[in-house]
Amino acid sequence: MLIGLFDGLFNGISIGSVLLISALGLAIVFGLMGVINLAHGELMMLGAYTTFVVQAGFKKLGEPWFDFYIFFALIFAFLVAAGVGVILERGVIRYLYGRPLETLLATWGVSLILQQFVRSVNWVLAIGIVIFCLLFFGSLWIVQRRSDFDRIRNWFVLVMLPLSLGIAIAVGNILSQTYKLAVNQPWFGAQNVDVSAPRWLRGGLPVGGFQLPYARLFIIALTIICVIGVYQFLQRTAWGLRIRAVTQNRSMSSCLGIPTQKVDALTFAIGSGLAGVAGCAISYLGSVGPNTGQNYIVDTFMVVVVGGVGKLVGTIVAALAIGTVNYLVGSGTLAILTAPIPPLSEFFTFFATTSMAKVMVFALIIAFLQVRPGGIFPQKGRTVDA
Amino acid sequence: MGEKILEIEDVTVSFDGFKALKNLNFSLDKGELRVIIGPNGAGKTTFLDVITGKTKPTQGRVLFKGKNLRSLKEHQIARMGIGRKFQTPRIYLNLTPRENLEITCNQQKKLWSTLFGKPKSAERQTVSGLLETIGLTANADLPASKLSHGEKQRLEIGMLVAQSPDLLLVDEPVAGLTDEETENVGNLLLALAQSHSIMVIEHDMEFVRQIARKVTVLHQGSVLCEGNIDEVQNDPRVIEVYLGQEVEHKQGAGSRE
Amino acid sequence: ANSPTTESSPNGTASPSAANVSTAAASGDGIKVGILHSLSGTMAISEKSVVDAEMLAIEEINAAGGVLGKKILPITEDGASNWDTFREKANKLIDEDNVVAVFGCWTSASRKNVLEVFESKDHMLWYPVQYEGQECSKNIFYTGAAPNQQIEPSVDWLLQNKGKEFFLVGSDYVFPRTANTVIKAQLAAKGGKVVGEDYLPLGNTEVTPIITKIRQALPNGGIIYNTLNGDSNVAFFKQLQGAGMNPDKYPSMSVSIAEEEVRAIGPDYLKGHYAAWNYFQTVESAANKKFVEAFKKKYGEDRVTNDPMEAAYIAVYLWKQAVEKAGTADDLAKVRTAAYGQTLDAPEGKITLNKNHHISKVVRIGEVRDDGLFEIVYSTDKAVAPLPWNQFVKETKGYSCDWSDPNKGGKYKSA
Amino acid sequence: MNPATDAIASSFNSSTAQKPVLQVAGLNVYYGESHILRNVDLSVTEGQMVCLIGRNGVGKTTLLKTIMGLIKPRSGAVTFAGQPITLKSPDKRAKLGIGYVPQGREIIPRLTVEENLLLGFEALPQGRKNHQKVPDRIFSLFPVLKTMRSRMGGDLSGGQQQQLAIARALMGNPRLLVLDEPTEGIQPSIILEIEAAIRDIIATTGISVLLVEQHLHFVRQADRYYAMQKGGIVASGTTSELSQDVIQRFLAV
Amino acid sequence: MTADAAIGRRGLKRGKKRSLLIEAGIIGAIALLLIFIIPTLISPFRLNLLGRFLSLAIVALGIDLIWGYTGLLSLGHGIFFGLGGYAIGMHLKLQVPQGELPDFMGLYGVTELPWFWHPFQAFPFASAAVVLIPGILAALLGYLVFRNRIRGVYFSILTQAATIVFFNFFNGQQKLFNGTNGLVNFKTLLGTAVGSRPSQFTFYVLTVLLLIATYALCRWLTSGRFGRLLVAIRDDESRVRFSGYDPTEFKVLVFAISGAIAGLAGAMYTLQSGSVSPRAMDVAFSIEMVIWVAIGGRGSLVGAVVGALLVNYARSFFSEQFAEIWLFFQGALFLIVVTVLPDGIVGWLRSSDLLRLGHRRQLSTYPEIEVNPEVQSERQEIETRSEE
Ligand SMILES: Nc1ncnc2c1ncn2[C@@H]1O[C@H](COP(=O)(O)OP(=O)(O)OP(=O)(O)O)[C@@H](O)[C@H]1O
Ligand SMILES: Nc1ncnc2c1ncn2[C@@H]1O[C@H](COP(=O)(O)OP(=O)(O)OP(=O)(O)O)[C@@H](O)[C@H]1O
Ligand SMILES: NC(N)=O
Ligand SMILES: [Mg+2]
Ligand SMILES: [Mg+2]
Repeated sequence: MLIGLFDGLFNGISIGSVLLISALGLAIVFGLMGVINLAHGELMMLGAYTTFVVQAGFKKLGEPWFDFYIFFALIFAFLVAAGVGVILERGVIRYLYGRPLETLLATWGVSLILQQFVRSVNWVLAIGIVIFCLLFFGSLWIVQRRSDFDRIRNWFVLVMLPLSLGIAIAVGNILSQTYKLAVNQPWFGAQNVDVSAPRWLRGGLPVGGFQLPYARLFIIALTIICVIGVYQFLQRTAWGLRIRAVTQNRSMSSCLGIPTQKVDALTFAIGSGLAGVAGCAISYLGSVGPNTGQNYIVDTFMVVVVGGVGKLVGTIVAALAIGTVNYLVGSGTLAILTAPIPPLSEFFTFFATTSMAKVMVFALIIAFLQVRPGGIFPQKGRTVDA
Repeated sequence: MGEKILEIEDVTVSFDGFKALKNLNFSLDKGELRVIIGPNGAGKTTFLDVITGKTKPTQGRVLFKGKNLRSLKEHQIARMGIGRKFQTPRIYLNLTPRENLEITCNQQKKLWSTLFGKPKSAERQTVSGLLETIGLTANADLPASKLSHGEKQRLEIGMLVAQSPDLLLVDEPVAGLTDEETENVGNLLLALAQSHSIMVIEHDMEFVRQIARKVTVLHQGSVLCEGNIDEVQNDPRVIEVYLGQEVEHKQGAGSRE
Repeated sequence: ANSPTTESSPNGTASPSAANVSTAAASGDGIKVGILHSLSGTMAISEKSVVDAEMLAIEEINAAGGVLGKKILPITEDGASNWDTFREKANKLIDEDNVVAVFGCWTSASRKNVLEVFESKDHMLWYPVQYEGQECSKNIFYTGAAPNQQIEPSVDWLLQNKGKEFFLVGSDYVFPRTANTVIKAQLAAKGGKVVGEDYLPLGNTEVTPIITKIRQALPNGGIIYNTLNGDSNVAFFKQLQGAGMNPDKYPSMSVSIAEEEVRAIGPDYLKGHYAAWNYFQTVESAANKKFVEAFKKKYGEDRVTNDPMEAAYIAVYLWKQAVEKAGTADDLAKVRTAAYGQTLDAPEGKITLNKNHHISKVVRIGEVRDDGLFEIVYSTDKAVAPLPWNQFVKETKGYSCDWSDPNKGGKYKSA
Repeated sequence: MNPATDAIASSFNSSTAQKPVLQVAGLNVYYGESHILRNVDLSVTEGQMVCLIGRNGVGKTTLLKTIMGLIKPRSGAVTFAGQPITLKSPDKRAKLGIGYVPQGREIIPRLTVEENLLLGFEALPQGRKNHQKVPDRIFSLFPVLKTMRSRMGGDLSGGQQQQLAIARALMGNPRLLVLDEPTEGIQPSIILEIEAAIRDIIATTGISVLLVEQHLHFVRQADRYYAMQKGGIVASGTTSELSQDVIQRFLAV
Repeated sequence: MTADAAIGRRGLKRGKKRSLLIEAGIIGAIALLLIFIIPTLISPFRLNLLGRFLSLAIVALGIDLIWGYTGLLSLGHGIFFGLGGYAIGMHLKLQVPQGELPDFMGLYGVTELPWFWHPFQAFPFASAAVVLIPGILAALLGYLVFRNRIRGVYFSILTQAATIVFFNFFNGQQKLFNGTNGLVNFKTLLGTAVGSRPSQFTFYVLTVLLLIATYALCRWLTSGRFGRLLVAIRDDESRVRFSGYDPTEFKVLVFAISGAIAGLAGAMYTLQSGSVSPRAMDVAFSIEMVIWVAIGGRGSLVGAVVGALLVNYARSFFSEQFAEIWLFFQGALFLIVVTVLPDGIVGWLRSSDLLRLGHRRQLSTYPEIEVNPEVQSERQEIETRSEE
């Protein structure tokens, strides 16, 4: 019984910490900036792919090095995801501030593109994209300085977009004709790629009758570190205050002398970078493939909503709570516990599969929101319903 | 004294321990025009929040036409005949001023009557008349988001008038209006006062002098004093906490440096 | 324009497409066939390589002179992992493009959806993946395994070699659910025991609850019978190892994990687990050697081949033989009749296409090796004849299928 | 009127040959296709208080927003302290020393009063250094902010928010203070204090003020006035030359 | 002045009536074109495709109603669409000889028809269920959410989660709904073969008519006082309360209507595609629906229809031409529309000078200041005064 309880708790925390580490970046990007980033999952996926690449590199270096590749992978995953995040913010999101529902649609487009990107990226595509960006954004950068830019913007896009696209495609075609397989072969392809943990992360710590997987323990530790880091950053540095100010009132913040563009880019970079770290972490639990990110996105949003938006503590509590409930229901533990009361036990048995547990958790969340519409830690005060 | 339209009995509102209203007692006669003044943060807006159901009192009762409002939702209170203009203008930005007025003018606020009812021609006339009164005829069919601050203020006053509730709660109606407009609004309120009960909150003392009959001064969540405008203006406590004196204050400000 | 038969890469941006086909067809020197698989969505992971194999076969045939002297012109459509899209595209291939055969589908769900299209239009689909059986359509040729050629023998083998207690894990869709129904009936008949079963939605990777259930149901070890498809497998095996449940105590038998999947999961996590198929890349035969070499030459040294790819590859060859025997590609009834009894020296060994539209195949069980390929630990002596209707399940016991005889058809009571 | 301030004002007036802090020339501003500001010229000299008057909706706020950089003009130039700033973003302008109190307060609602005030430091050239405190002079000018320092900005009453907005602008020690109806919703006694404080600040630090105001009382404190009508400046001059009668004309219909 | 205004308004009203007539005329013409001309021009396959896209246009109208006009972004319309499809699908699956079960049930050992399948045997019940079940579910879900004043993004995320939940449920209930496969292989409806040319043509015509009916319904809902109120709720929901309206009622009603519309669309789609599966409740599908509306032009009913048709044709085209990379196109399309054409295609056409649809709203502006006599005289007066 005691073991069972401990087991339940550990597994609940395990699931919860995966939810939490993937929700952390979202708590910043969505909770603070108000951007519904549906590409968050794809940023995680990029983190996971980065881990794969780093791992492949270290495999070549051989044994002692391979054991430590994970730390480099974490750093690179952060950087790659943060970099893509900045591009995303500069290229798309910044036109959409204050229109959260539109960010949702745009980032959905981005997530489709990223998914297809990892499937089909090869040298031709990579070079094509670089050429396109140089042409299009280069000219945009030049034209942007004109004072009548706002008026000619649509026309500019109408002309430059097909033009740069055409040139990029032409170059790509020439390349693929000349070099064939060497440039045409996809880097990753549509298949999943394999990320193996260093030896010390495999297996687990035996406790009583069962075993605490090292990968889970590692993720729990990583989550704790990230949470503390994020908390310190937001509460203790001037940047935290700036971020909160900018996201609540962009134009006034800029009138106060806050460089809003820098703040936006930085915030988004950190949120995305955390997604990258989460991606690295989950690559030790699940698959790394084009669809990897999709599996996490809805769950992480639920965590943020249930926790109360903009509240880090809420996100933490919600992640752990949802994780535990999910585990207790899905593993049938509740059904066993309620065995003395047959109807109740039958009820829980019906929900004791992974997919039906989701149904149950959703029902519970809706019920919970009837009592606390604002989440576990709701926002209070005059402005809430103003 | 006539019939009471509004009675506030011993109302306290506290936000995390801070008491914005403290054992407030207040009553308003039917057909009365009352001006409420008081320092910033005295609790005037909170007072309106309590009446309109936006905030529930921590303690005490609010009676409107003798009925306790505690268990009613905002829209139910509004349907009983309480209308409100907010301190900072709140209008529907994606509707035109005309549509803004039409919506509030509609007296059938139930779901089905809104769906199937047709606007009466009398209502349309009221709206046209009001647009002229508030000086927005020229802008009547522009989206309201394009109005300037002062125009929005006037539109919201118009919406309140269109709603024609039994009790009008008007929070700082002339902030940001020109003197001329201020006077117009004053006249409008005076005209309305013949058939409605009105509570006005304002800091513009000239305007207060124009319309005031009886003035209530709120301070720190309770009534400091009540009386006609002259009594109130000369009350030393009101001068101390609210009106101030030019010379005295200048010294005060100077000495604080 | 990129003729589909030239060296243009199927991965590049310039994919073979319908663009130039109509002109070719008009000039009468080509035979149009449809390729209908998911190139996007969850199933792209698996189906993409099946397309590769089909294109390889077509290319080889064309290089060798084509069919009836004409080139095969493949028209590729994306089913997008969406059953509805599969239907739409099947309709399009048949009605708009006038193809004479379609090679396509992976999941049983997509097959069930297009089945009606092919039947109502009396057309022809070649389906290359092992499946759950309980179906025998006049308009489909099944080149993958029927349950008695994969699932049933693997269960028998487990009962003999590994134990009696089974935990069934599967993805939440028709193939695993039906397969498990079949397995339960078989175990009941042969003295095995199912101690638990659970399903994950396709794509789900949170497997902790399932692992707990397995440990609770099988505290002292036992067999995990795995019908998970796609991504979930990765999570499942990684976390199985994390939980300390090793193949010596918890051997698993998978029917949807082949060489490609092993690479994606990582051989480190799978070593010692089992899979049942009819073909492994490690099968030793001249035909297989040729197939593997050709495939690697076209798609890269690091690629591997697997059972569904092989089944797709031979599907094209079987169709070609049938067309040549019938002397026409357009008269589908003739092609169908001509197909019965076709044999082929396939990479998996000698195979025969039966009158029940399924193939007689050798059954093999493999154990994952260090290099990610399979060590074949068991194989039947000869090809096993396919039985689409399951003989353990009460409802279908005693039924057979024979399309060569108008009186028998898809489901008849055989003695 | 106070003779002392008059003296100060006129002493500044007499030296108006000084360089202008802010200069706006030929400004044309559109919202979409509607032409709001037409060829607006305006300048504010160092140490001066300039008042912009006009009826509702003539474009006063629009002008101030353009000066702050919140709206891009279609043509025309804005120069601050001799530097062209037409193409600069608002935060750069704030760093150069323009402090802005917008119409409608624009408090950051979910930050505490203290945090809102600390944001005022962002305008300082080196930005906010860590652990910088709100100076006492702010709290002595607006004592209510001190008692409310840990409350959310959005929870304050309207007048308190207005005071907070002014205090926040003062935190950055601006060279030019741009005020859009700063006394709206503030109780009379505090209006008097704010007036006094602004005059005091001008006198002691020599900053300039550009003010939009409906309160005639406040308007008369200014050195110069600009009168706007339908998006254009129709009159300007020193306030001393402006009779009560003329002011009325521009504020009345 | 008042007289002038009254005349002006009456003129406006007459203008409105005329433009309403013109609109009806155009729609009638399009309907005739769709029903009588198009079928002779394109192949049955393409006609079937068009019919399905037209049913998707019906959902798009429903989404525009709640998103464009009421500001509720639902990412769960796939649920309602799917339920509508299942309702008619269940009826179709029950077209088996007396005493037999739908084919798939036998496979999973179901021996008795589950209780809730029974009423679907009656065609009137099934066709009512097509709109009622989704409508009632939407009303219930909406009530639970709106009652608590949950809105905006939170509403969207909850609906998205609901989509996953329904997907899981239908996907997992192999015995009740044939799980992932969904309901396929329909035989007859009211005695005629579902897949036959005449039936399919009937469904197509029915779809066109229902699309028009839905358009009219949405038009009516959004143009009157009710429509104004929806916009008001979008702008400032709590302000609406203080005017005496209860926004919850209104939101629940439009959400329910919109859900019912989606159910109707799902049924028509199912009849023409010949299957319904949990894929209809896929998260991606619901997001796509919203994107059709965004691309066509949110807040414009024509835009919703145009968007649905355009995107689906584009997808069909791209996936045929560039099977492997059409996802890129799709993603890029969304990005471009949201960032460059925030008001969608119709919004863009309307605001640009390319198209002057009907009476374009002229933005009022002041007369040139130099020619405004009022200003001139005032300026002169001041000048003379200060000269004095
Ligand atoms: N939700 C809240 N949480 C905390 N304090 C609040 C809240 N709402 C109001 N207060 C406080 O209650 C007091 C009264 O506010 P109220 O808005 O009623 O003042 P007021 O009299 O309208 O002032 P003003 O004249 O400035 O508009 C203020 O000190 C304000 O800070
Ligand atoms: N976002 C906008 N889009 C279009 N027009 C606008 C917009 N904002 C303001 N306007 C118009 O510009 C004109 C000037 O507005 P502005 O706010 O500058 O006036 P103001 O002089 O500050 O008035 P007030 O005294 O009422 O604050 C008004 O006619 C208004 O209708
Ligand atoms: N047939 C399968 N694997 O779905
Ligand atoms: Mg107030
Ligand atoms: Mg203004």
